[in-house]
Amino acid sequence: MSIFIGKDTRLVVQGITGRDGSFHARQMMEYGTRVVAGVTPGKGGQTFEGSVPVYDTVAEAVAEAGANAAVIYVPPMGAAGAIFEAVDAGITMVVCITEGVPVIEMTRVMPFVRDRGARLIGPNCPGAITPGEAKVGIIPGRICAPGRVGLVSRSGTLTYEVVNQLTRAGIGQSTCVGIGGDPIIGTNFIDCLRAFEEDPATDAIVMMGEIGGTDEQHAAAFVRAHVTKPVVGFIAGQTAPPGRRMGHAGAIISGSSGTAAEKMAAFEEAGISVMKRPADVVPLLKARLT
Amino acid sequence: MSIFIGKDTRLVVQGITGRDGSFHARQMMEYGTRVVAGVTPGKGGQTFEGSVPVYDTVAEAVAEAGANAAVIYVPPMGAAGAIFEAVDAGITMVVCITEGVPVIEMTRVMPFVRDRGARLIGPNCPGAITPGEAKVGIIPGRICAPGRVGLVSRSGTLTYEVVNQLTRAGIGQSTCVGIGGDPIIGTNFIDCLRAFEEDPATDAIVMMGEIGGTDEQHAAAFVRAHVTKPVVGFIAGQTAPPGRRMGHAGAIISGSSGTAAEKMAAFEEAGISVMKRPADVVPLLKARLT
Amino acid sequence: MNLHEYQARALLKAAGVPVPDGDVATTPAEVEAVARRIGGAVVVKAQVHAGGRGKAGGVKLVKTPEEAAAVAETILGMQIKGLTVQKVLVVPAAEIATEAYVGLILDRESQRPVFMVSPAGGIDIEEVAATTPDKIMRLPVDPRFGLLPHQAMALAFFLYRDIKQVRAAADIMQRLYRVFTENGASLAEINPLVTTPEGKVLALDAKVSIDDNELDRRPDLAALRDDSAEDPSEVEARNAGLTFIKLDGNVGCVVNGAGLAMATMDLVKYYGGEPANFLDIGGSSNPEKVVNALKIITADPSVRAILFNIFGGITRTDDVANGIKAALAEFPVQVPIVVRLTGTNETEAVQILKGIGMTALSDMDEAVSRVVALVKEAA
Amino acid sequence: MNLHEYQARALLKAAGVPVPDGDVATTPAEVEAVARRIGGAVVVKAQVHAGGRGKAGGVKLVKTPEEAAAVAETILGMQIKGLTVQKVLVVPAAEIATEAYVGLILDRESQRPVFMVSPAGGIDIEEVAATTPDKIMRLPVDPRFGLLPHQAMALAFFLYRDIKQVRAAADIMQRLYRVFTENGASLAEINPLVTTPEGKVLALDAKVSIDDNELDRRPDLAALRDDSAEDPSEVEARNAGLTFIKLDGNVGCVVNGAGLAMATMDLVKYYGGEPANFLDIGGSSNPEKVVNALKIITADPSVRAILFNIFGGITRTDDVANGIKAALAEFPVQVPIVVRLTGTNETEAVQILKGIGMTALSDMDEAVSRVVALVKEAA
Repeated sequence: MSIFIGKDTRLVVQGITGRDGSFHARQMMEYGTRVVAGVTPGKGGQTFEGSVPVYDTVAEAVAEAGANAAVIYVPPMGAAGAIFEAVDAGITMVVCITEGVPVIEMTRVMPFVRDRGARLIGPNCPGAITPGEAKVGIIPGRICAPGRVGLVSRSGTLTYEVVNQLTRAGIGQSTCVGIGGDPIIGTNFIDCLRAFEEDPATDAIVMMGEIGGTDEQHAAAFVRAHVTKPVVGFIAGQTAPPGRRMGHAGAIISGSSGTAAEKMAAFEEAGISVMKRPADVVPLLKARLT
Repeated sequence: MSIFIGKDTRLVVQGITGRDGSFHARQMMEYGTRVVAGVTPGKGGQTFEGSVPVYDTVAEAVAEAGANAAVIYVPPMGAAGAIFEAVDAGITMVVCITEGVPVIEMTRVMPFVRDRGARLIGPNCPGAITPGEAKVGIIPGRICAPGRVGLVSRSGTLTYEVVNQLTRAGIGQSTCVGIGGDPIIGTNFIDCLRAFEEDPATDAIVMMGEIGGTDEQHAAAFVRAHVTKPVVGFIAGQTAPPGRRMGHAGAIISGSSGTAAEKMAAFEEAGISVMKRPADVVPLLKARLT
Repeated sequence: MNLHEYQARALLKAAGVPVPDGDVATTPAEVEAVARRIGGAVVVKAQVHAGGRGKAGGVKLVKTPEEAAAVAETILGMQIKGLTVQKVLVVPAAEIATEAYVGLILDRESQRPVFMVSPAGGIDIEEVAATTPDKIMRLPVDPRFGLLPHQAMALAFFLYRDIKQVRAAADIMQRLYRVFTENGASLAEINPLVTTPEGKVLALDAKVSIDDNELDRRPDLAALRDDSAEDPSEVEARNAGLTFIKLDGNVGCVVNGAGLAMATMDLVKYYGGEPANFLDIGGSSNPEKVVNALKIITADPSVRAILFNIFGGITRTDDVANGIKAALAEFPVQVPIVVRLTGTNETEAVQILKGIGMTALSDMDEAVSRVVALVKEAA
Repeated sequence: MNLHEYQARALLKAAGVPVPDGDVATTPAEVEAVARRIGGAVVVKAQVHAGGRGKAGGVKLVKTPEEAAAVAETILGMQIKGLTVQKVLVVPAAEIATEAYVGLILDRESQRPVFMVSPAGGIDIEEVAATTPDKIMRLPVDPRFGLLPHQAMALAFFLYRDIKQVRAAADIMQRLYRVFTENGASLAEINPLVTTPEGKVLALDAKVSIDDNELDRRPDLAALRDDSAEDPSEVEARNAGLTFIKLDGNVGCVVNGAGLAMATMDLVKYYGGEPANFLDIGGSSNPEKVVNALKIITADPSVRAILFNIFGGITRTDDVANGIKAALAEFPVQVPIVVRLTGTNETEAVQILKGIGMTALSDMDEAVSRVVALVKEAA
């Protein structure tokens, strides 16, 4: 099942009757994801798209529909609460798509997630897709193809750009994970690298980083120490000015730290093939896979 | 070393320059306890009784004096903070003598103590003594004698009464532990019963309970299931009226629950010899030990 | 420390919990004025620290301000379970669609605040727990994270189906939790939490108990203590730094330590006597405390003899002996006193007592059996 | 969102952190009045979102109210790092015994609020960190327990030896932590935290940044935003729901998604061009947003060509094409536009653009190299 999600994923959609939730629930169902339940407080007892039961609480979705994964499309002010709810209900794989979650809330969410041994992807992320098996989130299914390259990225559309190039070049993906652009996120590069390294369905890894923080530097050190599979990497924001938040809450160069240059240097040192532009992904991967 | 404290105990006294702290620090030192440090913020650098270094923080007492146990004599409003400090500094055995700690504070202290794998005895307790080795707290050393009976109690002077009767009858103690009379305490009967059961230096156990809560009932069930050594028990408050707090914050019959009668019945059922009055301790113990 | 309903209501209201209009009053005229301001039918509720106020006639529904004044006349000054009603709360007579129970207690076992809610409200929750336990939902709150939004919703869904009422109740749970933690409560209860025919959710009656240990750092809460609602001897004892509880017997007890004090009462009973009180003079041994203890105990006309049971640890027994000496010099004690003391400075204590013609025993059983015998002789 | 010093000061003051007297003013007359009220020497400090105000001449010490008015005349309206000074803060000239640094940041790595304190205050903390790292104490706070009393004391002991100052500083740490968590800050800094010759501990200067995500639920904080302190085009973009950052180049960029927007800027540079801006139209694809984006970009006179790079996922590319069409109908665009789009409803989008005589490319590299070539041709 590659990593994190796959055929065994039994998904509950939190906020399934909302504008974004209902749209993407349909998209995920069309892609073949097993959407077993939805949750919207006060709409328990309804049915979504004629087949998916809607519950008032995630606990009911777990007890009655056997959900084992959750995806969150609720508004920013309810998103942290939705993560708490999913984890408290025993869900061990939670994907939070919502953008704009107050970061201070995430400092309280993360210890709870860790204490319970759950995994959170996001917030402010496009989710994950294991092509041909399941998608959880908003990554467009038609640009993906089943294959053996794992992809992890801090961004959304940039991921699509690269996945699209891979697919067009005939390079399929094992799993694509968008970890999100916020300063505090549930799953980071290292978590994904470790999973891809251990995943027998993955042969190589593409890592899409960006300015801000030091997650890529730590990831590079991890690659050097623990990853035997080839890794190709990119850093967005080479031309970003310091001190400005480049859209993503986490994409900001603080003082002289978190620049693209230092991250690319860390990649080089760790033996990661560095893409100068998105289009480099195919030739670099091919070079590393032969 | 019997249980919890003994020759290896290297004690730091929190609040050593206070009225109670200094008095009892001297008493403990006279008894032979290894008091290696004291803590009073702002008095770091001083020396207590000419030999014990005083520090500003427990962290310094651990780093510089090698303290591995702490006893707290600070006023009620600082006591919870003192427990946090001791545990955060890596102390794994903390005894809090202070009476009057707000109970809501204890709900926050306990998860911290547990997360760090530390043991807290108290608050609002007389502490513990392993006769002939060390005393941590305020139990008068001269009424104790080394021996092989373990004693655990929710009260202070009632403990002394019983220990005194044992000693006079020539029955020495392995360790005496006063777990305290508050509703939320760090170490309960079961913790002590388990330790005494595992302690090769203990042959029999005396358990002094009182009205309020269900700790004695759980302890009785534990005795039935896991304790092979003879246990003699007492419950104070047979004549206490319901709904009134009998001195100890925890000694209150709520509705019809927590009465002495139900606790004594639970003891009987578990095969614990029930004392009708403190003076019964000696004959009952003798009967069980032959 | 138990708060009166009107005080608990005020705490909830300040935290944003919807409560009905209403005011506290101490005279029939005030009651009439409040009833007039509210308009329509009102309920006049005795403010005493006792359950079963309704059955005792302390809660009355009336239609007019004049009637309110009339029932206030009977309720004010009434005795309920030995307590005199000094104040009444006047609230509008609410139309009620449903009644639920919401309680929050400091649970000893889980060491957490625990919610207990039930759609079967308005009645004794212990009874519900005993007869229909599935009508109660229990939810422990991890104080590290507080009451999480979905937990508040789960509690509310257990009470209501209408989503507006669910959200209103969840909001009330959050506010109740805040009242609980911010005031160091050991109990906070809304019983009943009602819905009106229009669908509003309201806290109709509230009960809050504050952890006594909290009062030292919260003078605002300590100020809520109503001495007039308690036994005067207990108030006097508290002000003297003593823990004292009046009982029905005739053997006055002065003991150091709560556990030993209970065991002493039990032993009095064991030997056929009846303890007149629980009294713990505490760990420190100020002679003044002993004097005050004797004053309070001798003020009880049912006391026939007094027993001291002191095990000296931190408490110095000579201090206690000096206290007895000082008390006897200050005022005459008409009943016999039996003293048992042992421990710290015992020899000095015995000398002091001998100086005033008293003997001290060192065995607890001997002392208790003697004091019981003295009471029986006196009868 | 960065707060001005005077706003940060007000937050700290409301939380009980001792700050010097003082007031904000916008005219020399107001400055003079504040200085007169304070009495004695005062410091007039420019309120702009830029470091190095002192070096730029934006902070002046004066002895009299008249002098204060005079320096205010020069500071108000002054440009510091491209920002116009609209307000000044007037505070008494404090006598300073020691200067320390106290900062609290939201640390990405530990995912916790982290304190950084140093007895070497008043200067750039990054410099201290680089040159004398042992002069900095770092302390992550577990948000489940908050800043524990002994942690606040440990931080304070790192700064001071005098126990009164230690306790005062520990109290300030607690209050700063509360300001931080209760306002969803990403940074809260007191630099310098000073001691006066009499031994008082005071927050002399403060800096607070609020997490932008917090503003939706906190209108009180959102109201602190000072549009006049920012580039007008960025303010306009924010009001239109766009994320826009002005840069120094000449290739205007309209992109969906922050990562792709950065990668697009980088690719412009890769092909030898210079991006004029970062612009993310976001996930939803309202044609109105596209119109606004074009308005803002074309208002920049240095823009020589405009590049659209749209990867349709949630964003429908036909919406974007319709936006371009609407914009061109509404106002003339004098510079060439290169459009790259692919993904959701691509066929419809291509048809719409064809209808207004435009062609759409599907390859990112092709589009970027073409727009750079167009700019070079125009030069």
